[in-house]
Amino acid sequence: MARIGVFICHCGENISATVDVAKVAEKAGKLSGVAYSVDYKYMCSDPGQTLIIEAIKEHKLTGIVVAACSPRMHEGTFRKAAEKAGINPYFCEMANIREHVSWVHPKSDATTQKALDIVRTLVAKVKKNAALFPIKVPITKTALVIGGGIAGIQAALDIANAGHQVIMVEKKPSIGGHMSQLSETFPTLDCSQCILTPRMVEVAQHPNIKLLTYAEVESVSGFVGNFDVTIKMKAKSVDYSKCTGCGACWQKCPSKKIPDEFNEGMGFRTAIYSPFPQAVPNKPVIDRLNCTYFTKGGKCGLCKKVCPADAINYDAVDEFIDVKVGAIITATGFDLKHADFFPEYGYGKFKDVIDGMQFERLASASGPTAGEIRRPSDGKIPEKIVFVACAGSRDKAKGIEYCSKICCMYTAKHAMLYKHKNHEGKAYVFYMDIRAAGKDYDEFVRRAIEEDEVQYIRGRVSRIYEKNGKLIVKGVDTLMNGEPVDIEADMVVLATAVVANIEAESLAQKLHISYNKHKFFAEAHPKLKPVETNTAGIMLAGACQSAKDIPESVSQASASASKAIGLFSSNELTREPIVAVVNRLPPSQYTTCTGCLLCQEVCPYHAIESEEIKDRGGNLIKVAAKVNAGLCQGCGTCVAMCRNKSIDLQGFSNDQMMSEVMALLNS
Amino acid sequence: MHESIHHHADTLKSHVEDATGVILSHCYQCGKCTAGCPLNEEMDLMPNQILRILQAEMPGYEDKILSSLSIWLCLACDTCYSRCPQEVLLSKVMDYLRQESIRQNKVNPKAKDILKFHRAFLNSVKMNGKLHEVGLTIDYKLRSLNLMQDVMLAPSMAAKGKLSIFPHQVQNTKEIAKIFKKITDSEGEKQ
Amino acid sequence: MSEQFEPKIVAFVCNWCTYAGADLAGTSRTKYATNVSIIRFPCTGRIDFMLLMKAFENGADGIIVSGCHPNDCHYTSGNFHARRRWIVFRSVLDFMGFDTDRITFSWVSAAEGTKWAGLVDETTEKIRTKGAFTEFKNLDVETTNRMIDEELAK
Amino acid sequence: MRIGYYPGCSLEGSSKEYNDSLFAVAEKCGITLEVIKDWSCCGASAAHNLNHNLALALPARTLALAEKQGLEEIVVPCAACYSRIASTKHEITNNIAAKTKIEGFIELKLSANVKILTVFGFLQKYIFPVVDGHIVNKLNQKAACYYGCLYSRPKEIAAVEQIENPMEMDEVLAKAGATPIDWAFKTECCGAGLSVSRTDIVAKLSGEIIEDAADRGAESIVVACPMCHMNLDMRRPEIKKTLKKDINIPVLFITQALGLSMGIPANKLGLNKHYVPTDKVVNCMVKMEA
Repeated sequence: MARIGVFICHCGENISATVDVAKVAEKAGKLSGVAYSVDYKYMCSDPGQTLIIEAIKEHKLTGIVVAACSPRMHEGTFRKAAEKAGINPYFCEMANIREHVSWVHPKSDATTQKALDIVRTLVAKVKKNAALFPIKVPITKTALVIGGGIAGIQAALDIANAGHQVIMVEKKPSIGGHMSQLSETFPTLDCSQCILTPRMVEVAQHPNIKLLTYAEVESVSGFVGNFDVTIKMKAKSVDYSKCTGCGACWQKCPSKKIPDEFNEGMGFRTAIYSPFPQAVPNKPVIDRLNCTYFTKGGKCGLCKKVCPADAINYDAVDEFIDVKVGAIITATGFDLKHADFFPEYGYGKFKDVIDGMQFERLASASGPTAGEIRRPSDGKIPEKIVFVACAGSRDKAKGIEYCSKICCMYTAKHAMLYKHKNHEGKAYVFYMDIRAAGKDYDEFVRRAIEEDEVQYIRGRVSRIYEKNGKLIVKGVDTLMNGEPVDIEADMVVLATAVVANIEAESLAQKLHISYNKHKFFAEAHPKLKPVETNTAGIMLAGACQSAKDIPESVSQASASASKAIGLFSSNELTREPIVAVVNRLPPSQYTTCTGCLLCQEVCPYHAIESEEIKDRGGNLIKVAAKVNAGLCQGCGTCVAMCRNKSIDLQGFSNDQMMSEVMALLNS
Repeated sequence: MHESIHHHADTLKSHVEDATGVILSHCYQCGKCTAGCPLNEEMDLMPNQILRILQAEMPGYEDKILSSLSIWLCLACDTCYSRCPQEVLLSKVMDYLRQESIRQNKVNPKAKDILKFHRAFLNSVKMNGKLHEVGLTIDYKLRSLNLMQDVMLAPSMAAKGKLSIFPHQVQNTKEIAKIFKKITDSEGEKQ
Repeated sequence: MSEQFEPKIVAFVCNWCTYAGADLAGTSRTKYATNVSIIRFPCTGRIDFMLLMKAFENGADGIIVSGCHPNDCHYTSGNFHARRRWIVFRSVLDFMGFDTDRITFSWVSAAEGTKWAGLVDETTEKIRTKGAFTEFKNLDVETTNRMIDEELAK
Repeated sequence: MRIGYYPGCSLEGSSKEYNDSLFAVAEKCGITLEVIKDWSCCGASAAHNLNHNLALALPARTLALAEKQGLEEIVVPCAACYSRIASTKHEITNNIAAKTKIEGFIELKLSANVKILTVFGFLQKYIFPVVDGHIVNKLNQKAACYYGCLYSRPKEIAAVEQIENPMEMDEVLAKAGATPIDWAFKTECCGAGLSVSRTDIVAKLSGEIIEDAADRGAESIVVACPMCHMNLDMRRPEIKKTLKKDINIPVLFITQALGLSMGIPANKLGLNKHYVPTDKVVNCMVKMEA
């Protein structure tokens, strides 16, 4: 028999001013199952809590209802008190008679009656409560970092330095990402590779980091603390245990005219290649689509002949490895919108209309022009150069409404770098707004304008066409009453939009994480959970979430690393037991579940699996649903969906909810 | 009449939006329309300025648009619209502004010839159901008093068989005139 | 006090948006009618619509179902499931001749205290105009048996 | 398959040669075009400048007549007519209120499902499959295909696939053996309807077009629009004054160019009606080897 205690709080006068608390306490005491009822000035105060604890002990209460403020405020407080008194904390419920009653209604009988109704409702509920115990889930203290750009590198190093294991998966032959392609970085103009390469080396040498390059995530299952990941190791055709990275193979490779991805197509590489001199690992792979040995059926084979370490293995195949990890950090970065996107700007048609990343390579000392800014068509140094900001960004007609965020800054940097290298040259920037809100950012843009005399023109370019070796840029100066501005430029740099990595969508589906319509991964909360995803244990770092510059990517990477480290700080994961369960009737393997698995379809967390129930002889009795308590977040959608009430939600069970409805309406 | 509470009762902006369905706040003043306009050098108000004035709804500025030459120079080539990042259908706005400019009798003096040509054109269509180029030319010359313009072309055009002195007509010219009349009547205005 | 009809209205709300929105109405001291009492669910997705029927059977005159706005669900998609079920449920009710106007389906976010207060007042007023809901109550087992008996006795 | 035909006013007057050459080409390929009975003017730029309802009603009448005649497809060789008719169809299809209103004005019922073909659309669909046997000459020269505004804009009714760099006419010229050039003014505006009222503007805009074609070595400019033709061909004296140089590239209609390659006599194609002499085009032809 239930013995419920009801504790009515005055909350100073917050409640008692409009609710007749004494009357509520008196009437509550007469409710069936209520063994004790009292009102008190401040229930949440120390004496108030002591009052509750003492009453539980003295009156041998089996459950309590505290009628006070919102449970969102003090549910934790009173559950702890209940626990202290020796009963299961989930036998404590709160009746919200402050936010939902005393503060919103005037002093009246109706107000007091409503308070009493709510108390009665919660008394009915608590009578149906069951003891619940926090769920413990073991944690594999290894993190998987997907993507080896600056965000992935930062996250991996932070986690590894905290003493946990990290597996880093990078799709390309080397880590480094976009940052390794950059010339200098804003707003300090320090050399990108100079600051990045030590970090890359650190990753490769870190005892806690296992680096898997030329590899991709194939599939992911499991849940927070317990993910099972299959990784595809693409065939490198080079045995890294033997290869010394001496470079004999790529020097001798006869296929020398393959457009070089690292230089954004402005240079060439060989078929066996390491993407750039500072690559980590600095060992080559064979690009089988362009290698004569693979395209012409075994002809060539030169690299194998010249390799002093006998490391070339043409017979290598893709391998799949399975790993167990506790947390996943997604750091897959971004792409730039490429050619064919801008017919009116001749992007992809005119050689000297390039994008921002191509300009980075031109300006980079390690680039195809050794840092001299020369135009791709004829190698001349441009005398007039036009930069077009918002090329595709903030362009609804082209399907990209958002601001790419980094372009304002890198365009100012580009114009500045150009001016530093060509003092006599003219640099123009067409812009719509200058968005330079970072630390020292606006100062940087002002420097480009004031000191380096970059000509900023506010207006969008309508069209670019080529004539007599010049690019005619038809723009406008909206700050001069819309004066048309036509510039005969030698080179045009388009700050093309930052878009999601082309493989983002397929990865998101493997990870069961959400993404927006532009395929950027979705954070769990735009403000308060900016690095988590809605799948527990999977975090986001860098531009895979939205366009970001380096400092932001690094901060977010460290933030997500700290989430992983936090998770790894205990051996078990403790979770609120508000989870769904499928009933099991005696004998224990039986259930009313018919295995329709409608619940599986509606579960937002993929927390429901199907289970084969067998008898002792191993014969299949039936298939039923089974909830993975590690994944279940307790929304209860499955419960409402279930056709025969075989699945229920702890803490908000069918029985509890039904009792609440009945009690509320039947005084 | 505008009953919607979302509209300012009586500004040119709301009239334009109601009549054309173009939402003027979509324009964020990047100026791409002006940059690509083939007539930007001839215009007294740039396309983006016209949109800005409409957006601003400042009393007194609307007349600037209605009495501008620009609205008459616009060729409706739609270069602006085809490149507009916000897909503002400016040519439709221009159509409306021209018609409003006539209604309010604010046509720019420099645009009178353009308007006369359009009127002469429609007149020819109204009379014949089809355009009669010779008739149009005579009509336009009488309206504009540009009597000598293109005089040198006429004999050669005739020689090349490009001019027909007598108009081609639809079988029932009254039918076309009736369409004109119905439309004019429905709009409650006299041309 | 005038003898105006005071309807009983039950609100089925989610914990994360509407319950918090109602809390905000409280902390903002926004006044509204006393006729609505809240039952807290983790998510609108949890709301079994048979509970609504149970509420009507037990004397509710009106019902509010409210949760997070579309796309704002704490559990990502529970509210979408609720909405889909509601659409089907409503058409079934409608087909059976049930006055579906007695159920208000709404979205109230944690920031919309004022909206919550407005929703309560509007719903109360609407249900007050409609009057007490008796049709359904008359269908309880006792009454039904009595009605059958009476019919047979004729 | 019956193919309807809407010539438009210009093709009966100042651009008669366009009409004649189109019929000559079609005839040679054994294809007949059925003129829409009692068609009327599309309203051109004047109507949409002055009266929105009129701008819809005039083309709508033509569409309704075509339907009445049982035509499912009509060829509209004039770019301006194409633009007016296609945008009317677009508006009527997407705006029921406008449709009802316009039906009232023209007193005809309208379903607006007639398919509208441009001249190059017609050539590609009906002439290309049968033309190969008829092509006897190679138009051995560089040709600049000029599309102007009305085929490429607005995007809702664009008759070309790539609005900034259309290729449909280039394909026709390649068929005729010419070398279509890549140039910058394919879709720039020629000045269109300001031809008479603001000849100065037309001279400037058309002048830029001709100059760019000439600079890139074009030996002829090929158009599919009577208005473009008039501005580029007939306005040459004014253009000469504006550019301060005399560029004598002839301007051909697309059907004339194709007609020449099919061995149709120049006069039958109306090449004698042009202001800028077209002898160079006629003379550059070489017989195809059998």
